[in-house]
Amino acid sequence: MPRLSYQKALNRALTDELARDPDVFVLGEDIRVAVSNVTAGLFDKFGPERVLDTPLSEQAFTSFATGAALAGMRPVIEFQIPSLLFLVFEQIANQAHKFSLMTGGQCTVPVTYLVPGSGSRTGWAGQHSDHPYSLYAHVGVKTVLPATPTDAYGLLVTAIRDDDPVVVFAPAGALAVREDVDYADLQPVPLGVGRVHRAGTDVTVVALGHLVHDALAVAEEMARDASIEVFDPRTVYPFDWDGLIASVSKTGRLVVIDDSNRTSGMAGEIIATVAEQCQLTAPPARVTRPDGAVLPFALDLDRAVQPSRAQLVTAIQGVMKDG
Amino acid sequence: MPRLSYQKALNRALTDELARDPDVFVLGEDIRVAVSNVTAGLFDKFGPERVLDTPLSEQAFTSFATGAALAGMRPVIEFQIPSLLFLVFEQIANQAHKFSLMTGGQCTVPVTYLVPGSGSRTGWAGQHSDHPYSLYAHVGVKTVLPATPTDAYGLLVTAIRDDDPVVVFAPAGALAVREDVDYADLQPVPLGVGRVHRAGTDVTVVALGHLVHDALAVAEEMARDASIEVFDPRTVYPFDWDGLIASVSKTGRLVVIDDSNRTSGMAGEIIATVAEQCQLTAPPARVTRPDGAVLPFALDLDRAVQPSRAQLVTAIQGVMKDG
Amino acid sequence: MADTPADLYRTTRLIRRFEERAVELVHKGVIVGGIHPYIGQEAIAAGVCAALRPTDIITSTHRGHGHVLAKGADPAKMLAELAGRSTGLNKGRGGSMHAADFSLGIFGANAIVGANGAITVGAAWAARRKAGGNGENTVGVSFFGDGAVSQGVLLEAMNLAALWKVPVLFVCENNGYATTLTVEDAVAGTITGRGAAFGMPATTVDGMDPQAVLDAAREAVDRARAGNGPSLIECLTYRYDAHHTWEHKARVRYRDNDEVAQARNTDPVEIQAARISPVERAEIDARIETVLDEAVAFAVSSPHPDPAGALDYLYATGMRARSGGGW
Amino acid sequence: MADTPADLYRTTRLIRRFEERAVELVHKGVIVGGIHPYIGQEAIAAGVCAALRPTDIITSTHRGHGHVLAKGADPAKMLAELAGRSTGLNKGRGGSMHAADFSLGIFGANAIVGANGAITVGAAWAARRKAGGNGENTVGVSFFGDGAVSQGVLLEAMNLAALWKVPVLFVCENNGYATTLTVEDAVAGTITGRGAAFGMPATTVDGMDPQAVLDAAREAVDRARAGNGPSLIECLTYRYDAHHTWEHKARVRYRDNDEVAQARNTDPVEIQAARISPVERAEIDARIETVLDEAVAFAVSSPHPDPAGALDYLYATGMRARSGGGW
Ligand SMILES: Cc1ncc(C[n+]2csc(CCOP(=O)(O)OP(=O)(O)O)c2C)c(N)n1
Ligand SMILES: Cc1ncc(C[n+]2csc(CCOP(=O)(O)OP(=O)(O)O)c2C)c(N)n1
Ligand SMILES: [Mg+2]
Ligand SMILES: [Mg+2]
Repeated sequence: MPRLSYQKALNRALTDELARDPDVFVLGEDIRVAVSNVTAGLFDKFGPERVLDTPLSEQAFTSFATGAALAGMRPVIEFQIPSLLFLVFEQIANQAHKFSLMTGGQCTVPVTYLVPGSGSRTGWAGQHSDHPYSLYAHVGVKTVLPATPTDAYGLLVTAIRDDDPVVVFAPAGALAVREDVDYADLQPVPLGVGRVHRAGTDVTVVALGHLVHDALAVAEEMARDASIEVFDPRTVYPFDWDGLIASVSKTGRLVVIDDSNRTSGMAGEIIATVAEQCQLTAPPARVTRPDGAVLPFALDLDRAVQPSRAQLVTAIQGVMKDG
Repeated sequence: MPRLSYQKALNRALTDELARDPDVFVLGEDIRVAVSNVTAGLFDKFGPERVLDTPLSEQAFTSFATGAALAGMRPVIEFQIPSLLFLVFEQIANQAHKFSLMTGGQCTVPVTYLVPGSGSRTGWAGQHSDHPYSLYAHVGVKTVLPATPTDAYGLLVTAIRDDDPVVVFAPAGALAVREDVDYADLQPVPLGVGRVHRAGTDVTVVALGHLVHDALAVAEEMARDASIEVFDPRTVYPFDWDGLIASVSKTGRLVVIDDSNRTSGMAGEIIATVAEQCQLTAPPARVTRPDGAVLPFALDLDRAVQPSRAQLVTAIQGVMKDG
Repeated sequence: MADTPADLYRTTRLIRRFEERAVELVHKGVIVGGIHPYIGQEAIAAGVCAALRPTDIITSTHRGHGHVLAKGADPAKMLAELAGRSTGLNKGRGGSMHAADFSLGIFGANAIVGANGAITVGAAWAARRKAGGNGENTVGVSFFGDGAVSQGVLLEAMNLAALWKVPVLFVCENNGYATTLTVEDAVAGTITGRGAAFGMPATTVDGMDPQAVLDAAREAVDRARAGNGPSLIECLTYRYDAHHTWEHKARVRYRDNDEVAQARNTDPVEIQAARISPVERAEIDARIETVLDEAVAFAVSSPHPDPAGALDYLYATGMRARSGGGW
Repeated sequence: MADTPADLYRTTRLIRRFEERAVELVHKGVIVGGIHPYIGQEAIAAGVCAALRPTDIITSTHRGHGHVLAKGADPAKMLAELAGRSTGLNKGRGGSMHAADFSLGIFGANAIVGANGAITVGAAWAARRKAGGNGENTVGVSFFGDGAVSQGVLLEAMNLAALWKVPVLFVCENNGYATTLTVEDAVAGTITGRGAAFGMPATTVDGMDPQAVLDAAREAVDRARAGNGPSLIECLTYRYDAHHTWEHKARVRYRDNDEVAQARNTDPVEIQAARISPVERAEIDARIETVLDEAVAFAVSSPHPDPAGALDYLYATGMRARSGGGW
């Protein structure tokens, strides 16, 4: 079976959707020469009308995509760095997201915002290491965070076909992941359906994005001490609350690992919703970035600010101890 | 004793700080004629050098303030509508907030961002009714949400004197509040220190911003059925966790009412932190805006999307029933 | 396109009277939240839209009633929208600042200054693609005020449009003020210079004269349709009434009454009226009153939307959001 | 200001050699995350900063080493910063894209294209106020690339500066590419036209000639100091090396080798070298090698910051954030 890399999965999803639907087009910075690799080959295959290199006008080309979507197309925007999702917050949260309701359902805005390499990349420092998926979940823009190549393929395809704006974060920490897959098995993955990567009975570990792989490693490591279920929501908004509640109802314990800042991040939301709906046998715990995190440049400091396996182990031991 | 209105309190805080510190200056749209009333009289008193009317360039004048702060001044920016805090998200979250750490502490960015009339105002519809304080708390920008005139005065003064960027949301729903105060008693209020507006023993209701007044009304209404403690954090970041834990440890029950969207809003954070640290006698509950809320124009619809007293009553009854 | 002198007069007059009626309804409390009256600037919407086809696309601003009506929106549904009724253009969900009718190429008013420019560029670009690169040769028009030329995203949009030769008109309604800020205190250089910076033709016209606006718009529209890219038209105009109806209660001092009185002497409605016969004018006026009487009756008698549907249309896919209620 | 031919040569050469050393340290893995080499563009930083006083303020970009060095930063502390050491300018917290030395008026490189313009305008405006309206007559300089002129916030900043007559130089380093995008595919109209749109003087100079840049900068600086407001200077230049050192591994094809070879024939270092004696050149070169040898030695022998202090300086007030650990 061929090895599918995460990046190749994104590339394949774009290729398939461009081929399938003439209304799909891709725009972004340096995508013709494919600096990020994700758009490799698209320009040669689909030409200048469907693969657009843009000037450094993120706000304008994000709303350009909104306008194109209102006129019936399905733009996919590649953003070169995650903090650009701060820069275009107005254009997505206040414009693209609001058109449907404000017009009484007269229009749709099927735009996909793709961020290949979200979160910390080695040594890119304070303004290039953000992971703002919780922000988009909070404002209610559909937000996707695939952990594996097959999910990256399936969720990007679904995002492009969805009639609402969808942000797809492809974590830098997952881009190197490879998977043995039969290309014929690649399928769209619905939004809002989580995935249990590993079944367990003692504690549910909810892991987001690239941290799913850390959670699986830790679960393996700790297998003798605890039976750990690793739950990957795959999309942070909409969120698979039923899937999560089912897992926690079984295990009675909850730990969340999330690459967001602590205050009002997804981990907090997950704990809050569970606290509202389930009786846990031990207080829940979360491993996140610190409050207000800014990633320092020096590598040791950068790493110290990100959620770690060691912290996850400690958190799991903590919830296992109780109750 | 004179009646102090919320707006007058903000006006007085600006006047006092402009008079006290020559490095303080105010900029924003239509502030010279004081369209929002908050800056009334400042132009006549302090002149064109310290009260600047800006063109409609929110991003540039927000970073202009950052630059002025880096050069030693203390700018206060008035924003005319809450969604402008989306538009300048990059300038605050990715620039002003990050300078201190990224430069290894070489500089400070003492800018105050004042939003008089945050949240829904009557009939301003989808793009003018946002309440994005949870977003700023999430990225770790100090965020203030005063409920009363005296707190509005005290927290704005503190924000201006603080060496970090601080966002001050003055909820539209609180602007009409008046209070009997002796002006001599007006004092700075520290960030991160909550306030118990009403003591109680059965349930802690955490209310944010203008909703404090709804919570107090409901507490009064329900006084016969339950002894309700109303806790107002006053600043959502930093948050007075000790004060909250103390209250919840006493009551054992928690309800939060918050004008943010549900997913990853402050209410979720409050419930999550309490769930991690306290054993509650009943599952907590929250009253918020719905997920992804966009406020529809028609008044009944607008109101239906905002947290209501009726919902709060139901939530309180719910947590009282349990445990 | 309806572009005879009588057509121009009809549109100009319709907008004027619509706005006067709307202001009344604000004062009566029928329209909640107030409006930004377009009174005085009617010539621009009338002149520009007279140069357009039904398939062309426009986007508008917080002061958008004139554009929406000039592009053909039903005054009754428009008024119902302002009154927040379920029969409104947006089913009561948008209100004054978001009125839209996609069936007429009205891609919506927008409450964020300068935000509509890039949306228009994308829509016009896409309409071409959808039509297979030629077809209808759709043109897009972005209306905005003098305040908007200081918004970065609008300037970015002008560059994109010029760079990609997108068929768009950037129509700047320079009424001398952004709320209370004068153009002089807002704009360094010139407004047309911003168009020139991006290599697009930029002209200034008398925005009080419907015919003058039409002539300028037609030239720019022809240019765009022919595939020669965008243009900027600065229309010099004046806002007779308040920035927003809240001014009617809370008077703010930023321009003196003489200035306003002076400006009112140049009235687009009268300028265009002089180009048709008194008889024709009388007929048109009468017809408009009937239309507006019916529109008001329709609006006030229309039902308010059901709060149970407050979140309808939040997601185009019909996805339902979690409610905010605790239990 | 040090602005003799020898001074210009020294700065140009220092930047060139610093960058060559830095690239080596990237390949050696001493500098993690790579850099955006300034090689080929040295004349601009050298020329502009030679027109400045120590109290003047500059802000820079992702390609910022040249500006920071030209304004007087210690090469050793700079290199230590690139290597993420606690002895670095930013104590290892900033790295290549955020190097700053506020004691020298270096308000920092910035990793967001176009973001530094408005910051510079505010800083220069405030420096004037702080000095009581005259005093030092501080001038601010914002360096940015051709890609940045498509960023709305930078255009907004130009308007503010011109409107308020803020003493600022907008220095555009037009090296023909924004990463892989050519200026032709990015900029409609002209770069200088953007300055003209806001009514500020805008000139284009040979950005490969330190003296030509200095002359243009001096004129603009004098103008700004005299209270006559901002100017835009477009410097035509070329980037010899990769956009970023990742290109050294992952070659991307967007310009052919001939073009690069051709451009390398015009070398700012050689242009300026021709203006001093061979003897003087030899002395300067030797001195620079010593300085850089010491800088490298200092950097590599400096300690790595303690992870326990990862969140130091997060808040200027010393407020501690909640940690991310679960327990
Ligand atoms: C980006 C943004 N900034 C501020 C506002 C608040 N606001 C609404 S209208 C307006 C003035 C707009 O002036 P102009 O563009 O000249 O249009 P006019 O009102 O004169 O028609 C302002 C400041 C807004 N809606 N959007
Ligand atoms: C706003 C923004 N968009 C995109 C990027 C990613 N990026 C970093 S440098 C660069 C190219 C900048 O080109 P230019 O301004 O010409 O400077 P040069 O690299 O040529 O020196 C891009 C696209 C960024 N850092 N910031
Ligand atoms: Mg105006
Ligand atoms: Mg360049």
